[in-house]
Amino acid sequence: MKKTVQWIILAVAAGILMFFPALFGIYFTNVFLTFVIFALFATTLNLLLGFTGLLSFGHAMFFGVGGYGTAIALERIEGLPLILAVLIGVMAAVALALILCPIMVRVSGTAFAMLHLAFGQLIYVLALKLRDITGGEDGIGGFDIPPFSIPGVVSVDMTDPSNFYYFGMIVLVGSLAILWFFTKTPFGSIMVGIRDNANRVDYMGFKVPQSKAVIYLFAGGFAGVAGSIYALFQNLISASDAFHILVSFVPVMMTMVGGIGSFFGPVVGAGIFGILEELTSRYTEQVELVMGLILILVIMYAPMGFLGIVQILKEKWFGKMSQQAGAEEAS
Amino acid sequence: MLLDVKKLNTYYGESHVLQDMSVAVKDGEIVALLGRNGMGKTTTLKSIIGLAKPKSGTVLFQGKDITGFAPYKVARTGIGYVPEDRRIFPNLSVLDNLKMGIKHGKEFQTGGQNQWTFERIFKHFPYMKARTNQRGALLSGGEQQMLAIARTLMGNPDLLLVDEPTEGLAPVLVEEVRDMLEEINKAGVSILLVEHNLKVALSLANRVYLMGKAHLGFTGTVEELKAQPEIRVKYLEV
Amino acid sequence: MNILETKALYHDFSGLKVLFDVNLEVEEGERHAVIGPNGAGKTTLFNVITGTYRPSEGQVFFRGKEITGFAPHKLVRLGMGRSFQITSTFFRQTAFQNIRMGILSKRGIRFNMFRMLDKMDDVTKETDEVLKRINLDGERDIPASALSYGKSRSLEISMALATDPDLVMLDEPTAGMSVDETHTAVELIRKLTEGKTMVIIEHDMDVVFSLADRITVLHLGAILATGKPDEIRDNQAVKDAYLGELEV
Amino acid sequence: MKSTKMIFSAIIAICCFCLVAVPQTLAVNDAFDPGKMADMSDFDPSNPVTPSGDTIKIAIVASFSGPAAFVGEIFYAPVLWAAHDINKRGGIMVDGKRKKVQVIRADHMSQVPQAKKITERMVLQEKVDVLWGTNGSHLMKVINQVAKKYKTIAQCTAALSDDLYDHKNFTRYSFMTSFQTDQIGRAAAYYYGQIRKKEKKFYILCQDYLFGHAMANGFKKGLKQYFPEAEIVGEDYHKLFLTDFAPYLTKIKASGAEVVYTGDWIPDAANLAKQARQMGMMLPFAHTFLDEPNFLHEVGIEGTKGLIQIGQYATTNPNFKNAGQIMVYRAWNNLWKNKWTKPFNTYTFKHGPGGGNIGSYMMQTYWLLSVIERAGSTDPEKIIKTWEGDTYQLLNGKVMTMRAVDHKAIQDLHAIEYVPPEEQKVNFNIEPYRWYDGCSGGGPVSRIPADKIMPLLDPELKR
Amino acid sequence: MDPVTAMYVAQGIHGLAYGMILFLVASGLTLIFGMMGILNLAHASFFMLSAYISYTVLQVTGNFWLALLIAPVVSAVIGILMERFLLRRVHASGHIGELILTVGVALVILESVKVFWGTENLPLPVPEFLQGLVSVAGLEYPIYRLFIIALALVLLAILTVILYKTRLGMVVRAAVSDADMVNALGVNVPLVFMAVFGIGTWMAGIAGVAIAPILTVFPGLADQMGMDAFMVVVTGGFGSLGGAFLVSTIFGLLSSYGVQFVSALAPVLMFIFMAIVLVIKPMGLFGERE
Repeated sequence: MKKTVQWIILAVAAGILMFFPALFGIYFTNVFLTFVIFALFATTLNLLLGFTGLLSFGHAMFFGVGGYGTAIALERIEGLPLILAVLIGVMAAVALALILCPIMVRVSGTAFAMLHLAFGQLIYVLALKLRDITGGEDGIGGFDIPPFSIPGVVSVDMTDPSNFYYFGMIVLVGSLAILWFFTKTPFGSIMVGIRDNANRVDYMGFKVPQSKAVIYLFAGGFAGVAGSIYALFQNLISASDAFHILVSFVPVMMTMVGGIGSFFGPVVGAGIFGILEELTSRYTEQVELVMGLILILVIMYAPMGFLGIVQILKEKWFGKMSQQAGAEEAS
Repeated sequence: MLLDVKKLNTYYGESHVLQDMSVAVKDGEIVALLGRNGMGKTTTLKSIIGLAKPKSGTVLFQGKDITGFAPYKVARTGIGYVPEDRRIFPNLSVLDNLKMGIKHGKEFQTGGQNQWTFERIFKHFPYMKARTNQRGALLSGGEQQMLAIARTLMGNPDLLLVDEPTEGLAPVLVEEVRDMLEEINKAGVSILLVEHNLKVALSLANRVYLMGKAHLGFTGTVEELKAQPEIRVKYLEV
Repeated sequence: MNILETKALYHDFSGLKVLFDVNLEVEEGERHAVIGPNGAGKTTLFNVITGTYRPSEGQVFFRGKEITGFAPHKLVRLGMGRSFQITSTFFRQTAFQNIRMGILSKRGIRFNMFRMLDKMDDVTKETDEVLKRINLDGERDIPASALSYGKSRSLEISMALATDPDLVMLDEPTAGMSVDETHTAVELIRKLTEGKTMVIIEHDMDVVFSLADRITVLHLGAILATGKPDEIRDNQAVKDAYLGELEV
Repeated sequence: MKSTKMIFSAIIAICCFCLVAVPQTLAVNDAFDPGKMADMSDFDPSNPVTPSGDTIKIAIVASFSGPAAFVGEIFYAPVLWAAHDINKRGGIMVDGKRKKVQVIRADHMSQVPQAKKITERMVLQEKVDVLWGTNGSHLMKVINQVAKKYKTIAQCTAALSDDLYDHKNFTRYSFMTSFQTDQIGRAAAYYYGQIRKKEKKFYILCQDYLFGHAMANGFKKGLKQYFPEAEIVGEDYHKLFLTDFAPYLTKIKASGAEVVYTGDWIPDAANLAKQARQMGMMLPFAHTFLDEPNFLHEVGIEGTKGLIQIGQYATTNPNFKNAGQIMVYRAWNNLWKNKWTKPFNTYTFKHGPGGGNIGSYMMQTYWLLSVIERAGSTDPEKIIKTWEGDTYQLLNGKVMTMRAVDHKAIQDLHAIEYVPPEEQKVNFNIEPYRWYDGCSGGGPVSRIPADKIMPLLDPELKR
Repeated sequence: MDPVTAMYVAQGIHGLAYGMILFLVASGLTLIFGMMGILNLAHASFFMLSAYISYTVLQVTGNFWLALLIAPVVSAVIGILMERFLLRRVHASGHIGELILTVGVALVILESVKVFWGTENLPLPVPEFLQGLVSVAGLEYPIYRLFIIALALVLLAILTVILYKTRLGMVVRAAVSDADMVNALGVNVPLVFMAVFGIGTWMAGIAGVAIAPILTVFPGLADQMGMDAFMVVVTGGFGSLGGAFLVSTIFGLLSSYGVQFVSALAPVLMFIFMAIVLVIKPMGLFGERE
């Protein structure tokens, strides 16, 4: 029974996603794609924050480097296929993670957060400073978006927003699926183990720093995916929307608002942020005031985030039932 | 009854650390709380002083209900707390550490026999006088322990909660700390003592509480405990 | 041949000497207890052997191979397992998940990111078997933090054994247990360590004398005596320094 | 009676001016006609009259929140004025229907993603006809991209980067009616080298980002061309916002510079000059954005004397050349003084159509509306056809031509020297004969002819 | 003094002046973190708020001293209210929660400032009696900047006296290392927290008033200063007042001598310095290991 309902909901959701551009028009399609980009970005942060217990204030680094990687590649290399451009962006983010991880796996807690802040800011000012490569404040924009093509089979024009929607969704949702799968593998359990009790993980025979490094590479790499798609989507990437400190804070806030404890918390958080922004900006120019108030209220009254509230309500409403069910099972 | 703790339940997160814990200390008594590691002895003290928040149960001090009070309020009613591993302030001088113990406000200045002054402290802890300007971090373990006790005494407590005062100390120092506690008690301060060292505990205490996991296992005088070796085996051994 | 050997082990914490010339020898297959009063340095000895600290001086050998300062995971892979005095489980995860970590390690499944853990039926099966063996099958899906004290101690011990080590180091496995619980735990330990070498820190003399083949007494960081239980019981130095404390 | 006379004299004045001032090559297609201006006494930017029904929609894409929120308001008032005026005249005949002009605030919060989002919302949901903007070239690039993608007209009124219309970024849907960085730099150089011929030692101090560097490069290029004997004694680029200029100023002092050329905008420009005066350095600045009245008043008459501004909406002295111009100016200023409330009653909005940036934004908007009127349609293709190569005469007689090939406006610029109030009457030739009381303001004005400072044309741009 | 020497000396004083402003903001930040473990991302908002309030006070009274007195106090009161009614209530939900809360407060303050004062740049004059230059041995230097240095040093002295000579200071120092123990000794620690929060925001407020005549008051004021002060605290080590002072001075000097000698790199120098320090000492120069 329950399974069937689940399948129906899933099928309806998939249907909506499938025909989103036709159903809601280009504008909301773009809004939705933005949401999915940030959902992936926040999820990669939660891989560090929620799953491994590492708070980062510089996650924008990977997002931005992913975006710049793709943008620079497309600007400089003529005839570069789309997939390769995305891959270059991701590789750039992974490379950055590789460079940083020898330092980062040594630390945790405040030091981890602060080192990321420092490097995030350093890269931000460098992006502004190295004008010849990054285009400075203006960033890199207006590069040609190559069509998605498999030679001899198909070539899809990516400048068309609804075509790009499908491409973006496949990559982003695919990435989310990979990350979700990742958390369900044996390695995922090591990750959670490190969060709860890194010392014991060591004593169970797993290499903690190396595992952290792998998680770090994943988090960085997939943030790079989000950044790369973002750059393609906007056809522009600039220092302030790639590396600004707020870009690092946004996924943290999304994760907190959505719920730190579960895989889909950041996705929900990104959704809440998206909806709020969309709604408030139509009625007031004080969007940030509303955002600020909401952050305060969430932390004061729902510190476990939206999914935390859902969990509590669930227990409140269905608690008795499940307890009874549990009792029956036990007897 | 000076201190009367009834059916205290304390949780750390989800783990139920104290289950229906009850302890009482009469005026002038030394009561020892014994038991193995992880039994909730420290938590009992923390729940009394207010550093841990009990979920249920009551703490009565001099007949007044102080359950769930903030630590500083508990301290101001006249309870002093000497924590495990001393927790002296490493960046403060010895003198400042002592000053930290002083409670300000008129009601704490008076109080007859329990009035502790620097002179009196230095009389009891003579070598501290030579080191008043030394930073706390530079003291040895034994000195830190003495300082931690002295610091708490500066607040003129009627009751002293002392957690593992002899842990990690050389035998000579263990003796010294033991004697010190005895002396303090003679000066009119009641003591609730958590102690690993059975010898020290039994030589000091009037009465003994033995803690099993999170609950009380045995209550009685030292003589009663000595008369029941099987209990000793069960709850303590070593 | 000695499975574990320490040679002239010294350790100190910022000047405070905790271990003093410790030469411990553990034979293959024996059950070796380390006893001593609080602060004798027992846990520190464990920590130095199992790689939490690198000793200030001295060497540690495992099956003749020097392992001084090896990281814990390396030792586990060599065949050493360890439990902790203060319960150190993955407290937010279920009993099942806790044990499963050990099974994964035992099977060498470490960096696998290509298969869903829930789909690894053999791992699930083996984990459930272990849970049954340690009487935790009823608490399979309860978070470790919500287990009763006795059960969480069982879990603690079982996690060390789940990696199937040749040498198990148990730090006060029965700490804080009631008599009944202790009894069950001893049986459990006996059952689980069948055919393995075990080093155990223990305060409960009943446990020590019922489990141990040999006993080492540590006092003030140094080895006071090593020998068969009877020898230790009759050793005057041990009596004076340690057991004597009980003579109230 | 009186108004007829005024209109009459205005027409004569305009005719005369056309004959005298406009180069023969530029035949004016249309001009702002003050004679037709409606009664604006009910205009209040705080309480705009929003026309209903089928309208011509103009989105002001600008920052209405975020650190540069005030800039949005500076755009809003003059655009709304133009719209209000046209609406009271009955609107514009397009596609066979008389339509009124609706102005929509589109807040890009100075952020690229938001700019993209809001612009798309304007195009896709509000279905605006024109995207009017904006402060910041990186944001204008976003607007142009959207304009290109959804085939909507965009007007670049306040972003100054030349590369917005180079071969990479050019889109035929976007028109640049503002002046440009390179032009400004060369204009300043031309002024110092060919007109003023006094100071020779220059120090360049600009913001450390693309715009700042572009401003500096334009000036350096101009010096090479028009003032080869000039000497650049120093060149520095500072970070944006909240800069402590003292270290730079100390360097400048030691360099022996006679003029500091800066591309800074507010608040950096104001802080730069202010801190210089605080440090006792009275040397002149050559700039385009140092005209913010609050700052000018704060620094006072002495401190602001000798500033040289390259202005985009000015004319040779005297400033008020015809009655119509005066009428429009008075209409604005009376409202400003008597009717408007915060934030539109501040110094910033004082002189409105009298000159300066607010006047420029207003005139750029009139040009746009004139183009739409003459195109007779809001169809982008028809607007493009009309606008390319179009010439339009502003209220003060200045003529702008839209270069067909790259959509950049060709126009004269003016170098304005700031002088104390009592000397301002050469420029401000009507009551009260001065721009401001508490600070220096426009005095002698020099025209920098359009052909000396033609906008850069990217040779790679092939159309 | 020959002009070149004068220039170098002047650069040194510039660096010091900016460093002192940084220190005034950073000291509160580091104290609050040291004692309460709270990373107050709204700290610079109080700096900005105070600058705005001082603008209004100046408008109304025309008295600079009054502005210097009132504005920081008002900011401090708001800071205290924030501590008492917001931060204290979320203490249980951990440091990340507190952090996000302070972000929320920063946003609210920013937007409120815009509502009350608008978004225009507001100029504040240098008070008349502090205008002009002093001339010593061929070096001309603006009095107001010297005043800033003096003001900061006086505050540093007051802070030092409070910290090392008063009971409050002793309590604060003790609470930095072990707040719970201080509490258990009978000191009303929540009250002390409130006081520290107040003093911290008050100092940031003073910096806001002091810098307003040099920089224009505008809503972006908090961002830049917040980031700089934050970097100071990170580099100096969380909770270390000495570290904050040293690093503020270093940052100030780096920025002025950086402009003098390696102008192109000047804006990046601070970041590079911070990155190097943190790679070597992840907890900052004087930070203690967690």
